Amino acid sequence: MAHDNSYVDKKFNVVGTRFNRPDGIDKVTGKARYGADASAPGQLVGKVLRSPHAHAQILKINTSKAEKLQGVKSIITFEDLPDLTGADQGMADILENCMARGRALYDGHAVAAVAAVDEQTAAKALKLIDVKYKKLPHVTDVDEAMLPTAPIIHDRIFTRGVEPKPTKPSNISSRTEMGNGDIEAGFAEADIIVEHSFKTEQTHQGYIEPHACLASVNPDGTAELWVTTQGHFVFRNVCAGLLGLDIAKLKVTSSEIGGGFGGKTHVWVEPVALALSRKANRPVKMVMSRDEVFRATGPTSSTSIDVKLGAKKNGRITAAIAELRYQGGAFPGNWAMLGCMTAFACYDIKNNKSIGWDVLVNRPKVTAYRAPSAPMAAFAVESAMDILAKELGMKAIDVRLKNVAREGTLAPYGPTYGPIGIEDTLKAVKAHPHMRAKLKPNQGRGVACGFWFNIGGQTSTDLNIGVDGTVNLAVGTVDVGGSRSSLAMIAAEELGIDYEDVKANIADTTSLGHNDMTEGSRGTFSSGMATIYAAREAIEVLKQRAAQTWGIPVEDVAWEAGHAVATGKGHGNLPKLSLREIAAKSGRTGGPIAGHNEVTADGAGMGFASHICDVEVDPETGRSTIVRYTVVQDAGKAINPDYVEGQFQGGATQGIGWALNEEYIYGDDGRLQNPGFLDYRIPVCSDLPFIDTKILEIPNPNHPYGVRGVGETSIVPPLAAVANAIANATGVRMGHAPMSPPRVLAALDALDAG
Amino acid sequence: MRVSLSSSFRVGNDAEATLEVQAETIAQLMACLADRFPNLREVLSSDVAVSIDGQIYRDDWTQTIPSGAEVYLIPRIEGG
Amino acid sequence: MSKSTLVSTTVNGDAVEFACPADESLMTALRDRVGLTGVKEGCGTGDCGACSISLDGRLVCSCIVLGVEAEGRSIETVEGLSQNGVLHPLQQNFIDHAALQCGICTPGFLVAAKALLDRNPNPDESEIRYALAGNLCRCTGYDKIVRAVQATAKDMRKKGRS
Amino acid sequence: MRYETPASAKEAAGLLKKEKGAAFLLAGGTDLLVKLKMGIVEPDLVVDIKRIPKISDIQSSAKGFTIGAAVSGAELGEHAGLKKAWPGVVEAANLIGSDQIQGRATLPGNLCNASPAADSVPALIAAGAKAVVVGPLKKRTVPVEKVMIGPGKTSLAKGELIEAITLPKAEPRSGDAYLRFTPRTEMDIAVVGIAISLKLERGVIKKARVVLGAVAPTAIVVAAAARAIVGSKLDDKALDKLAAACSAACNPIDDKRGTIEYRVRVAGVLAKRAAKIAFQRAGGSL
Repeated sequence: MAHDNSYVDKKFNVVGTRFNRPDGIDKVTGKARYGADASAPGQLVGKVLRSPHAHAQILKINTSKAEKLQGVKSIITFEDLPDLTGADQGMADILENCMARGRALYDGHAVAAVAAVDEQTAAKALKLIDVKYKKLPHVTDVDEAMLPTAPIIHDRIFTRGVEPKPTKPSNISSRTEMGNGDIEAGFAEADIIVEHSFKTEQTHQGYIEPHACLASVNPDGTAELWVTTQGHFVFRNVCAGLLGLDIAKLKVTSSEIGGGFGGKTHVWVEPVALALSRKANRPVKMVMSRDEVFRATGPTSSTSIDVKLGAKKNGRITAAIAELRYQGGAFPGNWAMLGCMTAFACYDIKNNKSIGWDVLVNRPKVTAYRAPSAPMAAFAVESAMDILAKELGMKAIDVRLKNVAREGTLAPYGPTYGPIGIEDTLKAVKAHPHMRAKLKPNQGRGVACGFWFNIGGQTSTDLNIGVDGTVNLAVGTVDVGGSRSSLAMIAAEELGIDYEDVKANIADTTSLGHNDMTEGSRGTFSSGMATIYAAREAIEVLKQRAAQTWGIPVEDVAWEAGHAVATGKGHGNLPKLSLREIAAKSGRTGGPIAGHNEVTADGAGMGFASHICDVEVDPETGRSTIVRYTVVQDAGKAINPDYVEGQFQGGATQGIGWALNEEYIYGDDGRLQNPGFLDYRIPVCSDLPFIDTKILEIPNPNHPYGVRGVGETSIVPPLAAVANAIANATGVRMGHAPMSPPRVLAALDALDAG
Repeated sequence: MRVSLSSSFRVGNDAEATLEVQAETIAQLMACLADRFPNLREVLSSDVAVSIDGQIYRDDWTQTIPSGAEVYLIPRIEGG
Repeated sequence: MSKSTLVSTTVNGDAVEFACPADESLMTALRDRVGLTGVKEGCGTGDCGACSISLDGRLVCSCIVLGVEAEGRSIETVEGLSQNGVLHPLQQNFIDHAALQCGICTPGFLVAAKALLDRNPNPDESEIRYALAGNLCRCTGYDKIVRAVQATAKDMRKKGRS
Repeated sequence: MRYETPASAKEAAGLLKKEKGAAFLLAGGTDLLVKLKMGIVEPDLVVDIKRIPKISDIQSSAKGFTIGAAVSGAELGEHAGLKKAWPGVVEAANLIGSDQIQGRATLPGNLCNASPAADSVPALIAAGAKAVVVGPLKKRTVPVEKVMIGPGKTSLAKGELIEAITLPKAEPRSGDAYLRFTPRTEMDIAVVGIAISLKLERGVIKKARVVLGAVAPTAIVVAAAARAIVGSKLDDKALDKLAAACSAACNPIDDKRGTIEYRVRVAGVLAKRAAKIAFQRAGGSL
């Protein structure tokens, strides 16, 4: 059945109100089961041996001593994971990242793995594995990795996107260029030109639940995997591909997920656990330690970015150019490209250009982190906007409003924008009482904007109505932020029943069609769309059953507020039938009543936000304290405002952490110095004020309710909002994030000296 | 119909910024481009999205392209 | 296999015995041997608070307590918070105020917040924030968590007066 | 790994002395269990002292306080008398980790872990605290500053353990304070720590002790810094001299927690702030 995804303005009964989440009770009582909370009869414990070197050739792996240890049931190296990926280099990279093949490419790269009867035995066995390494030169800094003298990480990589085609391998995997207009002409027109260079350090998604799974493979090739993931269907396909299993025979169940933020879109120990289980023919449970999580999973790119803006005296920007260098770890990515696409997305700049360099270094394989690549580009561009405003003698918010992108603006990545909300967020910021609140000594206020595309993707949803009229909603997008509540609300809205009568569940991979990851802020957007369509199909069935009961044509039945109503002439005296009444008789009217939908939910609405940040800087120590923070963002339509606010607040806080103290610190030896929550400093409760939020609703024309994704955009503005606030508090422009106390104090000293 | 290529796709393919193509769906558009630019085939199979009148389509290649629509070939994005 | 020691404890009011190797953490013993998987592991080094429990009335991270240390001691975990089928006011307020998203940190926050309210029924915002600083949350920005604790303190004071 | 719960400090000392393998003492365990988890230590024997009678008590007498080796930070914070007499010591101990860590962490543990950044150590030294050390054969008392001799190293012999920490009676018109710098407000390790203890006579500083942490291999007593403020009413000139003396005494390293320049600079800044607090606690007016 074809469905129309167009937005229809209507009054809602359930959507837009606040309901408690269906998983709440399990989560507050400790009953909710996460990745590490499952067990199976005869289960073994799996552990990974990791490289202590940043870059090394693996000369020999001797497992014979470990094999002899009592209680050790299987040991694997890359030889137990033969390359079945064919021509798919992306899959080959995933395989090599899961288990080193001849070379260790970063500190923490998996080299071998053990499954044993218990934790202690597995740990002992790891120590008995003898690996002979030959250390190789390494590079961990993005700018250094681009130098012609840098050690080459992969001989097979030649820079894509440059002419003539390179003849020598390089750590630069690709060059991207994007933009509109004539950049030289634009700068020639400018009265004022500002330029600045920026650096951002590598950060980790920092989910509190480490990666964990329970794998069981049978000799006949059937297998089960219980795992904490943002997308169990994608994990199924990837694991099946890497291990040579049949997709239909690998059942993957998504556990409750203890945070992901992009970091659980990628497999790490899961293929290893399956391989260990296959070799031992016993279930294998693997739980990563925090140290492993930091050293070997997740992080986002560190970057180096140059921005140049040219403007007329009246504040109109005539030209903008950015050069963005992003490292993707030891494997190629397209992170700089995403930076290019987002850098100037908030503005209508006739002549703009972004040049991106994707670079390899000896660090863990970069994985998406909430609006991947956008925060760094926004840090650079939004800082430059404030520098420009200062030069122009204009208010920073007015320069933004003067150049803001609107419906009809050409996006820097090409197409013309439909209805978008950036101007509304800026106007809301300008009118917000926060902007007029008085600042105390050493305090400053900064504003910054952010953009993220949001995406849709493949989605499949089942809606089954029980004989008592309650409804099971089976969805395949993992609930990472409260989407079960939102989706149940949507089903209740469509069916015209109470929220309490709908129970949303995340189905396993054998119970539903394929679903893409919960990533790109797509969960509520795309499963919401599929839920609407599934509910509408169920309503068609309900109407048919009512028509049959009444003995009238189905065309004469309407669905109103949870009831079938006879509308045709001459049916006036038929009493309406409730969903419950129809469901109760379903066994005798044609069987179970259900609605299904499989959809590729494209057309996600872009998300824009503007943030206000007040910071107080201790001029003697350089420490910055966030004293007030406000998020204004366009949600399209907030299904459950509680969880929309939660996304705004959480994203802003991650951005604040990045802005102030979070960073990967590598030693000269190329080893990560701070792989723990003590020295990788994510914000703690006492570091923060309340985070105020304002939800704007500019409907997405391509969703029946107008929903846009809301999960990611809120991490984009904070780095620059904090930097701009620090600049206004102290007069120093921080070009290096995080803006940790030593960096701020050094900048203050330089200002005094200058 | 006319399709515009993001500059990343033009390097090494001697492609104009905007091309005239005979296509009514995204799938047909992709087939045309693959024929015309063999170097782009690998990219087209997995690394692109199509923007039709400002809306980004990453996956649904059955999507029809209205006549007169603004069509852009852009890099495929992913999220976190 | 390591040699195990038998440990007799009281867990959430019930007498519980478990056997664990001497070098096993109380967190692991509670999760794997007693079956209380509401005690969460986020770091294993006392830096995130997800495994918070009350040990003889003291708030501690169970990951940095040995299982064998619990001999003769009284343990309370998140599983013991609700009584007679009724949620503790903190639990109810965490749900009502949307103070949880992924929920992995929630058990630790609840145990820590209860420890705070037990000793200080009327904490100000700053006292709440510092008392919960040992519990990391990556989803919420702490905003709704602090509000849920404030609301609970208010509810419990009201109830205490009536 | 064996786990023992001796009934006396002497018995504990005997167990530690006798053990041929790696033997560790367990009180709060907040450092030991982390090292165990990270695989940094592989103990053959762990001696838990918490079952020793009175080891978890704080005793006050005319001479001062005796704090048992298993007394936790939280218990120190709840002891009104101790808090009144030595607020700097208590605030330093209470800065170690979260409330959860406070439920376990002990003063001798902080001392014997022998981290240059230990928060309670500078405050104990400034207060003139002593460690009661028990060995298999004899008992001795040593000033706290003599216990740690380098990162991860103490002067305790094999088989020796600290049974208690003693603090003298606080003199009238005296005050102490501890401040540290950390990037976060909580859950962090000192980048710089400073403890100052002083005594006033007619509003003028008569005696002072200034101790820096995290800026050298061990906590350091900075005599020049004390001299800078003795005889003053903590005027700006004295404060500047204090800051300069503290910065000059630093011998830090560059590491993931801070740079040399930063530590040197902030040591002076914190010295002024801590001095003012201690001065006011002693009844001085600024």
